[in-house]
Amino acid sequence: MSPNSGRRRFLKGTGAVGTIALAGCISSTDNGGDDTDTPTEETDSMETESGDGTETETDDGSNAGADVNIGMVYATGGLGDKSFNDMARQGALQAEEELGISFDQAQPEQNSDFSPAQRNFAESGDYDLISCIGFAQTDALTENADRYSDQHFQIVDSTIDSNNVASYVFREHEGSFQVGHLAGLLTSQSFEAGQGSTSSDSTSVGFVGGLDVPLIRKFQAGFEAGAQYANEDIDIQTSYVGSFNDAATAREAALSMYDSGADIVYHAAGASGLGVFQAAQERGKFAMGVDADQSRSEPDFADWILASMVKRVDTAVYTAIENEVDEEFNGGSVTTLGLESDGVACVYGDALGDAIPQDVKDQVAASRQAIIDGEITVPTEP
Amino acid sequence: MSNTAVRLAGITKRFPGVVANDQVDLTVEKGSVHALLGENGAGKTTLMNVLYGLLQPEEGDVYVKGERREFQSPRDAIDAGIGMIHQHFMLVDPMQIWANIVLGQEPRKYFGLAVDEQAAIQQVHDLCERYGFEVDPTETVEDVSVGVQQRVEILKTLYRGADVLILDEPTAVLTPQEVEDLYDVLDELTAQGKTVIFITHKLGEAMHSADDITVLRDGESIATVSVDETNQNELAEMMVGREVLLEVDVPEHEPGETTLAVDDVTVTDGDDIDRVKDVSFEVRAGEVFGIAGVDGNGQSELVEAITGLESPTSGRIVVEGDDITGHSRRQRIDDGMAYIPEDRHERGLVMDFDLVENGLLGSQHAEPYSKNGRIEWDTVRGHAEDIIETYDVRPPNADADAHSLSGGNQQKFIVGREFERDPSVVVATHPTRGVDIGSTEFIHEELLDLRQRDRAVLLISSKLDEVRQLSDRLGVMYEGELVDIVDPDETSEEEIGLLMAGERPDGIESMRTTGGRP
Amino acid sequence: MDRDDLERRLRNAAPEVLPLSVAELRSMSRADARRLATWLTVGVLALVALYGIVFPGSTAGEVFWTAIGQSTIESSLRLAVPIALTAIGGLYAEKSGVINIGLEGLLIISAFAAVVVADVLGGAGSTGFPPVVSFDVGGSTYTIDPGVQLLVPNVWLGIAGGVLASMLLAFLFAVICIRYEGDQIIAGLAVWLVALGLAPFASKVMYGQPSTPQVVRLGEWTVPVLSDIPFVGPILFDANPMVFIMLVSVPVAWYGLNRTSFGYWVQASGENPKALDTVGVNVNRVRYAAVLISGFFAGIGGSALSLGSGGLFNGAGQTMVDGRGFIAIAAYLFGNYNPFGAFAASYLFSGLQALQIRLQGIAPTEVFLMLPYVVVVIVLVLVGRTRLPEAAGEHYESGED
Amino acid sequence: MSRARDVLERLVGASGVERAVISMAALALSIVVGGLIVFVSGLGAACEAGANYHIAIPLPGSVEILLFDGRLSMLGFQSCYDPINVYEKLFIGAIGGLPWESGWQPTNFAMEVFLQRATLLLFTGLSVAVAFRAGLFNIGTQGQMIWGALVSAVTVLFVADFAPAGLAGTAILLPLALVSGAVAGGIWGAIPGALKAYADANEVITTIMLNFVATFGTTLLVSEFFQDPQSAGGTQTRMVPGNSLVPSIPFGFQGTRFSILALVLALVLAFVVYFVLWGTSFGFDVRTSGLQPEAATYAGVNAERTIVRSMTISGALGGIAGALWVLLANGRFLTGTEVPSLGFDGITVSVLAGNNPLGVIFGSILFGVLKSGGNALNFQTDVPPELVSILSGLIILFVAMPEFFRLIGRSMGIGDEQATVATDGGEDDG
Repeated sequence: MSPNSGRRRFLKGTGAVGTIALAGCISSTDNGGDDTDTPTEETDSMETESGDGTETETDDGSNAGADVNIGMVYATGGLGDKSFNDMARQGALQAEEELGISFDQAQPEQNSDFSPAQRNFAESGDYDLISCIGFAQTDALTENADRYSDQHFQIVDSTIDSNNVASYVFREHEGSFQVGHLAGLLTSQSFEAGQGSTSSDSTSVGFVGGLDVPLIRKFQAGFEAGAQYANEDIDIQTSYVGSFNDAATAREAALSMYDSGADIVYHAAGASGLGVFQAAQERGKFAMGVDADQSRSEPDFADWILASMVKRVDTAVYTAIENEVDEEFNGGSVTTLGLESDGVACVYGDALGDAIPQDVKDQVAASRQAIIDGEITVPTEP
Repeated sequence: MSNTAVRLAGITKRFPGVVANDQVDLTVEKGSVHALLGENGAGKTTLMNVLYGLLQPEEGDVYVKGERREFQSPRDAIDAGIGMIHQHFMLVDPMQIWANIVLGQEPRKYFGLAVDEQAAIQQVHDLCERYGFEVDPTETVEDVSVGVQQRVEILKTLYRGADVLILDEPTAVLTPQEVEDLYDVLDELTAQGKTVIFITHKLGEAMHSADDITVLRDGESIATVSVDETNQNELAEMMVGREVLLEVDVPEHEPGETTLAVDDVTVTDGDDIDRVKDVSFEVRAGEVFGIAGVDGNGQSELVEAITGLESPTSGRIVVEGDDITGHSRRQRIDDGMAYIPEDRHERGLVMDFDLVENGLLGSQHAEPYSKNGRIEWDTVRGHAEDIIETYDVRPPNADADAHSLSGGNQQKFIVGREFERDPSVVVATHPTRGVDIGSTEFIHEELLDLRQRDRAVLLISSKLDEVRQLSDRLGVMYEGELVDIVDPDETSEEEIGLLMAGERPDGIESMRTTGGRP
Repeated sequence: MDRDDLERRLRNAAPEVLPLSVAELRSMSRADARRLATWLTVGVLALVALYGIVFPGSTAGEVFWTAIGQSTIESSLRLAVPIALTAIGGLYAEKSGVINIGLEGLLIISAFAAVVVADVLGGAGSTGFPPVVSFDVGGSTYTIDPGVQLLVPNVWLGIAGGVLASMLLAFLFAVICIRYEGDQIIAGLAVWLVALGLAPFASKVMYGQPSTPQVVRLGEWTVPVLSDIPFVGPILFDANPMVFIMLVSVPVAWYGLNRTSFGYWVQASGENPKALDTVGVNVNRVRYAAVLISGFFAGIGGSALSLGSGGLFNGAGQTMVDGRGFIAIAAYLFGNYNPFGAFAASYLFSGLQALQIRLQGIAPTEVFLMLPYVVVVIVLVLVGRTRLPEAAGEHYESGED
Repeated sequence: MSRARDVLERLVGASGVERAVISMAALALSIVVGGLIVFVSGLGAACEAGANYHIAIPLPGSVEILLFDGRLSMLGFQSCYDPINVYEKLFIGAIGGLPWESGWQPTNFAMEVFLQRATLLLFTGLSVAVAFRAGLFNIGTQGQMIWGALVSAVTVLFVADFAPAGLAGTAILLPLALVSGAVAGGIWGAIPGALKAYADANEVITTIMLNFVATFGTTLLVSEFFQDPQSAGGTQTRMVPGNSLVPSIPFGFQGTRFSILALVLALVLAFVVYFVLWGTSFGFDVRTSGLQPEAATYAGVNAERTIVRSMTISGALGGIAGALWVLLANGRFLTGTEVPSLGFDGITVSVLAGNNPLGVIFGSILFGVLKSGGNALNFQTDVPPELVSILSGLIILFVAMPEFFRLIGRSMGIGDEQATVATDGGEDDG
């Protein structure tokens, strides 16, 4: 048997890999179901134009990328995190559907597996673009980009100064500011929706991070700034789980926050975030998701997820693939995705969005504009 | 026949390479104390393990109260009313005495779910009352003396309704007072109709405690005699199979200067008990100094203090005028001290090493076997081959692993290795234990040869005839003290026996050269 | 060769080479040392508490008041479940003379199996017992409907599945150690490694990813009336059922070990197997049972970790078990093989974690994470070999002398 | 001369042969059981059609001897996975294809992964083997490696500012890094050694606990003191300078991920360890202590010192593995959790090798193959690469039960020499 004949097929339909969907004004990128066709209700504060071309390409672009083959190298923790990695895969799936590309994927278990994963793709020479998800791949890719100077790479969440790497970073602090603002406004009033409620006598919110590292502290900084922007006296509790894979600890952290008065807890903890939702469910309080619209990727908890700080990793992946298909690979460039380009956004919960008072939505929309206009500067360190 | 408690007929038990029991017959009368007498390795314990169901014989039958029985496990033997008290106690140290006694047959309550502790304690208490044992059932086994532990073992068998009690070398670990107590216990047991089988290799004990004696030798039963109809010499002859004493030709030799001096040595163990108390003696060049005593009276600890395995709490060890008390074991080897340890399987040899490596044991840092930390394997191999040849170790194969050799050959190899060092002091503990007659004679000759060559030999043995014959002077240890030093030629076996029991008969001439401490 | 002999010899030889203070420590009996260790721990805790009461505003005060908060106690109990249950199981095995270092593997396998069984049966649904059975015989269908069915929630069947998987693996371990006289430490490591590979492997085969999706999780049990008692009520009577199970298991395990025949046999089998053999109890059978018990408790612990908490199995990295099996070993050593002690140690460790979550500002996370392990090393140093059962680690063959 | 003879004798000595036979049997059995697991899990996996089983012996060129071609089914289910194909991918993929295939280069990427892993495992395997020989079960190689990695990275970063550039810098930095790694690992190994020798603390438990302490402790140190200020995301030290990495001499693999130099160093060390154990007085002390501590004391061996020294050496070997992980594989220290579990794999390697330093060479090659083959599995088949972890678990599981193979052997009427792998000394040919 030749080594290539058994190229890894993706196991379709073998399990409950969650579908990632977006709500709000941004057109849904969910290819898994009816969401694509169902325009979700637009909320004025979040209203912007839809991402360039995602819809126009939907129908007929299928053949343009027929020869294009993508290698996806996910962050550790693998698929099924309902946020970061699943979002990245969502982008690839979207490109598969809309551009007709094909892709293979690797789920490294450890940082030391990144380099072999990247190189396996690069060595084979079968891949037009290798998409590396997550800052932890920086070292490995820096070296491999050098070694395979003809290979196109993409890195998400980090910048690599190499003319065969297209870097994509996000202004997570800006999006976090938005959800922080929302949380700050809601905790300051009596609010009830779905199966959760805020108590009017406490003005407290919480943040649960995955690893205590600079990237995640950006989320924390933005969230804190946003909450304080809404209410200067607000009490903000923070806790780091120590892992992106430990839902049990995240649950305990969130429970402790709810028990000491927090109404809303925002997480930037990857797969650990599930624990935050469970805690919200147990305590009848609210949670906020990250990366994907988690009221849809975790529909069991839609009644408690107020909003999500969507980080369009899928857009980053899709865009890079699209560029590759169009032979417009922008190696050496750094694409920064912020509020303005909807690279990050506050997306209201699927079930709860309607219940949020309009004046709150208006204020969040206003602060968004203020950030875009540079009137508000969001810190990146708490 | 109705009065027979146990009868073994034609028991044969083989182990790989050995016939441990060869057509052994044994008949034990009910209500008697029956001693099973023989040297180590004569097959006494094997025979009793057969009776207790721990071993299954290849041939022969077991009859209990006239009925033929087949024991697949101790359980069967227990059910038949047989109990065994092993040499090493089968007790669970951290558990309380009552729990040990009822283990496996606990009285239950709550539909069998729980052990009925109160009932168990009461039953044990009743047993103690009945047999006059002074035992507190709620004490923890590890906190009580060996004598009490032995009584716990006996209680264990009684609790299980044993009519026949087998005691394997019960006095080896006891103090003389405890031995006396044990005899009382045995009397009480037989008075109440129990039968006791008593395994021993000590003539005196057998004579003292038993009604009948069966002598085993080399796996065969030699004879069964009534105590009233025999004497020690006859028994000894039956045990050894020839004239009582091995004739050792001890040539005249005038000892020289003091080579090894042990000065006021005390050794304290981890439980703060003095195992050796203020022991002083000297061994001169060209002298064999023997130490006799019942096992466990501090000989091992004394030897460990001398050879550097244990440090004395106080006192000094002097070799050729140098104080070596602070010297490590390795330094003492370099100081010229050879040591035949009592347990060759644990210490004397590394069983998984071949003889080449075993020959290096203790010399691994010494020239010419090691140069600059590097082992000269050719030299080492030559050395091992020399030992094998000179000391007639069989099979003569340096590549054989130690565990493949017989006990006698293992011991000859150790003797050879230690003597080839050309030591100034030799400490030999039980050098002929578990060794065949031929090797024993050989080792004796080698010891005497060292004496002729003006080396100092310290000989510790539980074989009284051995130390008496070989020693120029003989010290006797009892409860950690050196009771006296006597001239073995001038002192009778009985007198030495009394010394070993801690008594000081009149008219013994002491040969102490120092102090004169009583 | 005998490891104990080496240790005994070392103990005897130690004073000669050691500085006085350590020599004094060494001369203490084990019981004294253990008492010292226990009182040291209690003393430190008491000091912190006292200081905290006197100075509520201080760091110690913050720690103290947080530690006795209802939320922290609830949290500590929940986090203690897998550790304490596994520790209880492990101490049974070790008491019987089989050191089960594969507890981590048992946790992994049970956590995974529980989720899979629950998922296959259908998440939040229930399965009826006895089941309705249908036969096709020559074109006509016969159905045996028991009429009355006992509906068992699938989440509990999942837990049963997890326990079963853990016991199967424990049985395999026991066979290797007892039947084939394998080295317990190596076999235990093997059990861990196999489970560490097998669970994510199977997850990838079944779900395409190392972690399973969320299937179903245990709700909380609320005992009417009792749960209304202030403070104690919500902690004990409005909690995860696994917390109940743990709180019940501790005294039951203690009773089993110290008040039943089987418990005596387990202890004897670990201390002096020959003593047990010679009174006619099959040592190896006792050991099989004890290892299976360790599998049973680790199985509940593992299921509690997955179905009892997040409702999924996470197989990334060291899996969601992440060293809890090893902490459990630490817990029963620290707890001196006493189920209550093991529970107290587990609670101490999980309490540290609960505090850590709440008081991250006080010290870096890693300090809290390290503490249990450092504590165990210190305890081992103080208590020597913490009175490992005499025969632990050795296989036993009846009839050998 | 005599030593060569000695080596030969040991390698062919009766119990040595049994040891090797058991290891081979364990390996074979693991492969069979692993294959079964693959087949059975293939029944549960979803695929369009069952895997086509193609069993053939490949020959140079595109010729092959066909043995079987078709589908297999069990109880009406077809398996999506073909164990034979999986093993083919695993073992051939590990070296990047068949050497006679066109385009195959000895310096290909798979070879690089394989040799790098084998090199690192050689160190950790030796680390475990040395302790084993002294009767100590060092489960702490992982922790010793983690400390070695951190300390060597930090030392290099600190000294690099003062070191000359280029190869001259390498000559200073590289040995320094290795030595500092060895020292750090040695100290971390000496701790449980000392606790064992002087305080009776069971080394199995203390080393496991100290692994966790090392993992969290190093992470703490990095985040508190050595954090890379440039790092966008994670906790990590700065990158060590390029000239401190192991240079690709005498000839290069494509990058810095593997160097023949490191492999040669590892092989030399294996022979050195072998020589120390069997050719020196110290080694004799160690082996005697490991087999029969009573006899060692009798022979004048200072038990405490030997324990501490053996654990120090064991730790130092683990520390070098850590240093090389930084200098060869990673370029910097991240966190304790990011150091791959080479220390645990070292146990497997050593156990499989009967704790013989020369056997460790073969063990580490096997596990290097498994690691690299795992990558190939990941990319060329649907079978999850975790299969490799299962296999190594199974190997150690079977090696742990020599009695099983002995029973089989006896039933087939071959040898019944005693040989056990145990945590109390590690026997075999001693």
